[in-house]
Amino acid sequence: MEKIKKLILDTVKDAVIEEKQILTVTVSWDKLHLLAKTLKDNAELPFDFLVMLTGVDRGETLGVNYLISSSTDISVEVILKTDAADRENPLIYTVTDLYETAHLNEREAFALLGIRFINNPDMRRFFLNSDWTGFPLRKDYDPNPELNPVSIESKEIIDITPRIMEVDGKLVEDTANIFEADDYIINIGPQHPSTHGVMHFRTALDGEIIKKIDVHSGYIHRGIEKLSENLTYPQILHFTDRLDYLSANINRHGLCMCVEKAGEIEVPERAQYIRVIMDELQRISSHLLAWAAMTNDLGATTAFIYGMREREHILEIFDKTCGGRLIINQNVIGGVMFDIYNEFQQDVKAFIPYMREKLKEYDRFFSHNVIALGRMIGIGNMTKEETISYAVTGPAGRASGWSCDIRKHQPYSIYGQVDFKEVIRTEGDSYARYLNRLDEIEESLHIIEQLIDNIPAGEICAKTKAIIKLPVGEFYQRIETAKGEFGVFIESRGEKQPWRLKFRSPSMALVSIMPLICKDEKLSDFIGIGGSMDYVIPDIDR
Amino acid sequence: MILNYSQPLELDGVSKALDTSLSALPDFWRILIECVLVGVVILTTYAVIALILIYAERKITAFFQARYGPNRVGKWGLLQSVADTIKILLKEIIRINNVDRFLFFAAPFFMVCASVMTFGAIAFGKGLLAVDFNIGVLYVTAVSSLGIIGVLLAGWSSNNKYSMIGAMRSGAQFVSYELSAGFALMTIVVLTGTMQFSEMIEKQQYCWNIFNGHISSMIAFVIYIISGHAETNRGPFDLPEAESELTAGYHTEYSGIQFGFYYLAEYLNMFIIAGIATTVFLGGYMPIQVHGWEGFNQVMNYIPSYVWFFSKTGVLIFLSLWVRWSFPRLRIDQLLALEWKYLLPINLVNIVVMVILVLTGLTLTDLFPSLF
Amino acid sequence: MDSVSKYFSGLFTGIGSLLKGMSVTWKELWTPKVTRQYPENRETLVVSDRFRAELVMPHDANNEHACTACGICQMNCPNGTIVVTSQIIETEDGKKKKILDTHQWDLGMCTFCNLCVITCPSDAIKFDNNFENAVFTRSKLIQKLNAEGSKLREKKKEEKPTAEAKPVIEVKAPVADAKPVVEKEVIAKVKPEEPKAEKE
Amino acid sequence: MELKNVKIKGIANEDFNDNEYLEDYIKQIEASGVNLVFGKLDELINWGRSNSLWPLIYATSCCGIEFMATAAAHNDFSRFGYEVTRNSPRQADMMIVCGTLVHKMAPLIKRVYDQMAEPKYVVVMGACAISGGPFINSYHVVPGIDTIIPVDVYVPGCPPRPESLLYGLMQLQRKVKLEKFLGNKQR
Repeated sequence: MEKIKKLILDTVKDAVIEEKQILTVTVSWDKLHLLAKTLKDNAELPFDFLVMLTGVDRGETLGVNYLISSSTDISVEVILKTDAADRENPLIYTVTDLYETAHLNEREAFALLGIRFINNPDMRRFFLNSDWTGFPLRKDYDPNPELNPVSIESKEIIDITPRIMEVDGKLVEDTANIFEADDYIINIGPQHPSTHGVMHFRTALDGEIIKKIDVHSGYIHRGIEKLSENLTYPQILHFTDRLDYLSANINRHGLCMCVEKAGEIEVPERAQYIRVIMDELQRISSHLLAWAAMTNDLGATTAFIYGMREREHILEIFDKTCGGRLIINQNVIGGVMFDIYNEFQQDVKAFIPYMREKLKEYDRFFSHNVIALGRMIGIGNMTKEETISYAVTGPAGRASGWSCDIRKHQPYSIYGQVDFKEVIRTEGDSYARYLNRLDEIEESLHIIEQLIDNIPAGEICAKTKAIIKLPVGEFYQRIETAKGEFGVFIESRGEKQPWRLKFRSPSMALVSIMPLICKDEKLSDFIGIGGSMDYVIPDIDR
Repeated sequence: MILNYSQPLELDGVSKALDTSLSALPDFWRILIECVLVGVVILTTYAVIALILIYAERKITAFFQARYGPNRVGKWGLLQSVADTIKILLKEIIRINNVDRFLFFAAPFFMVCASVMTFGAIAFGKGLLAVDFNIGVLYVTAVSSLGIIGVLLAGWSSNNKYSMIGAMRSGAQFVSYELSAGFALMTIVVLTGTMQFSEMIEKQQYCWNIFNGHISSMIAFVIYIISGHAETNRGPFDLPEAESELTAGYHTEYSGIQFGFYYLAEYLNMFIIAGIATTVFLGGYMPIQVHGWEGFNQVMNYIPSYVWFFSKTGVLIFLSLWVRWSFPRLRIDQLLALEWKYLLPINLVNIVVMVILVLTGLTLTDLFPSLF
Repeated sequence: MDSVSKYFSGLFTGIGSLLKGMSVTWKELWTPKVTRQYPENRETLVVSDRFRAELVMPHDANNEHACTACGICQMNCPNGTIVVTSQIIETEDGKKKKILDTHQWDLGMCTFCNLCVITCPSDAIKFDNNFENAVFTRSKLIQKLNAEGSKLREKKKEEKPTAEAKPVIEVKAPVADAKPVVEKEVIAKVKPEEPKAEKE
Repeated sequence: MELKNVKIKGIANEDFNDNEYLEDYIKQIEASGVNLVFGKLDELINWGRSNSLWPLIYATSCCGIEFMATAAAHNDFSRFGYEVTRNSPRQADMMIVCGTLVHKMAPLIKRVYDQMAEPKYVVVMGACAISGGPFINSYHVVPGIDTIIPVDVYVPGCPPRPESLLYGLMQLQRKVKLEKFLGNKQR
């Protein structure tokens, strides 16, 4: 860490370094790019993984926080903070040339906070329509619905992007075309059976071959981050279930941990065990659904039904434990809401061998099917470098040989005490991602097996203060969901509501790499690759 | 040498009776009335078979997928497809702007006409054959390929990009697989030396073609089944309407009864492929007969010929459903590779092998004449 | 020659894998079906007790409920699903007392996060597992939970009622008074079901 | 047509919610007069229609997954004849809206609804679709599908469990069974 500090100070002399929970560096807006580049290019510990890019309205200024980490050791974290000089016309240099994942994140910051990024080649608003009035996440946003009425008139999609480029030291605003004039464009989505939600891919085709994909999002943008700013911490919890609803419990675990870390709340051990078991069950159910959805995308409806059938057993356990099937409201700050029911252990133990049996069946049914292999092997290749640059984590990232399991690198809860393998493959194609998921189900079963008989007695929820108020500061928490790394960022100003809450969604990275890996593949493969990436759209749009 | 004892359940008497009762009329009227009657019967059977098939598919699919399938409409859900029919008949047909209206409306009819025309040529039972061309095989091959025009027109005239892609896929698929299907049938023509369905069936009384030509026939049979399904756009070859990719493919823009036509034709084509395969390879409506076992043969003969036909066809249809609900969909290049890389070369070799078998007298009937 | 053998081995392994897949579906064809036949099984259908499908306010035989109209549930609700209206009446001994007028809950908006139930200081409301709630009119989903003519159950003397009157007036700082009770509630609620769970 | 003649296997009429609406509905329909022959024919047509409601899934978020669970083996809505899910709105009879509707999506749901062929029905599933649910206060969420398109059945829950959706679909069947195709134009 000392070396890094020295490196930072050597690069930018007036950088302000604070030793907080995470090393925080504040620099002026014109130096940020330089600092990021230096950190990324340093040979010893390259900071080449942009975990989170958060636009923040700091009151007087608008700023951006970058949480960066290293692909070689993702437990190392540094936060870069910068503020735009002018609140009326906030400008910050882009980091898209360093981190590909910044593309969509910067567009999001533009849509929600109005921060424009110099040299970003595409500065359209990401979630909102281009005619949206105001920037919702600014504190002075006017929520009057008359400014932005619901329109039922279809709007034409204009494939022209504004941008702001630096040419010879001067800033020039211009526009660029997304597609060429004679491209044959089809819209995949927003209402399409295989986009796993409401994603909109504008796809330029050459026959069956995909030439270019342009991602549109925001068809399920619900403004969760803005809503959270007016709610207390226990109330915010219920939103996390509805982000990536397939990893509902894990997301909620993440937010709870962030609040617990900030508020220094000790979680009883029993609760920890219950949380982890539920998380792993949730992971299995999510992977099962991913498997099912992928097979369905490839046209094997029967396999889809089988996957859903096995998943139903987990849902039943959830239902009995916490009274919800999909959205289970189990974690609360300080522990869990419901204790396990009497036959919980029995049910889970019955499920484990059943699931193992079914995994074998899946193997025979689909994993070696010659048609399926032809549609997965060598399709949608990602190299490790691309994976890191696009910040693709989770089973998809690990399919490209990148060891990025937070449970291994930054063990939280009781993951440090259990034995499990991080499933890594190096092929980087659809098939590797597909197999990774099945193997992770096996690993999750293994984790549950170790814990299920050892749940300690005791409280299930810590006593918390009357009102949960977090101390002033910025808090980060990363957690491994079924889709990849989920991050929570809370900026607290000592209130019972957060000043700014941001979720890092794993799916956003998964979608952002789609245009790259689908290029020159066939239209059918686009669907298959989408299935193998397993993104959940409400997670992206928030 | 057709069976010579009385079979009360056979329906061939009906057609003979019809012939005799109409013989007094002038030719023109006789033919007209016969045509109309036969037409009505065929259309009715067509619809009924489609309904049964739709129900059967939904039920069998459900059982493959660990569930029950329709069981609330009528006993065991038997009336499910009737309800669907009533609904679809009365559903609004949407007039869509910016389509080539004439072609848009004509396309479903092409589809249905093609399948009815093929359907008419199938021998359902002894005497239950509308027209017995002496070039039956050729006729079937020719007519069944008309259906593709319906698909292509639908895709082209819909003014919808998904439909267009679906139609183009369908075109490529059809052109490729028609070749294999044709060759597979030709292999059997080489074996039997006739193109007439009735004659072909009679020749299979004791030894079905699939056994007669042994290796070669079996290969031809498998190839015919595969390419037949590819032609009818059924899974795993359902690329033209690939639900997860193209929403509904070439018929995306069709609603109401127009869509119903496509829906019907899909099932009927499945039946037709199974029917032709039965006729050509599995002895058509011929019962199972063993040379010399007179008692056994007699018992088998009491089962009417159409029952034989439909049960053989049913087995093939079940096979097709089984395949459909087991496999993922192929991609267009896999599909074409399967045809051009595997099926066609195998087929070409196969037809030569068959010629050799026939010429050198290595077919089963030639080898063991006493048995057959 | 290599390519030829590859061609054939590819062909045969391919066919083999397909047959394997078909064997799985064939097996499934004969295995017992897992379908739960709702609504035919309505009599025998078991829905987990903890399943949250609708909010109810239990009334006893005297048509009495436990709601003191404190409004804590209303304030804890993240999206304003609950509206508690109350009125101040004067009791016989001259004291002013707040009683529940209507406890209105919007089923069509509820997210079933359970915050109202776990924060309720007097255990007046709970979630029920009756899931048959679909209707044709939106307004039918807005339900009044307290029965017609019901009144507050009189408490025994020693049970000091928690400070429940304040929050309604002070809408700004709602959860403050509710929280101490919350913790007890959570633990108390789940305790009864817990004992058998950890035997070792 | 009287309400007591509308039968759904498995659930008695009086066990259903919101029968008042159907009573009103019948009165409304009968105001235009009943023809005996047409009445019988209508019953047949409605029987067909109510048992063959092919859904178009407008799944935007969580509820979509519960819908899939309804379609899967454990709940299997094919028993009702609903499994022919059509992805093309032209061929569907009812739209099941599962999930939040936001500003950007509003024109699209309207368009998809317009693309459907008559008779068409809308079932909304879950709190988000009914009223905006958890996100009702958001700047980008439409407070209920019924502000955009007419809705036939509301299935509350967050998300509703599969049985709950099946119950809602049976409610819709009941409504369909009361309609008049030949007698008068309802929709």
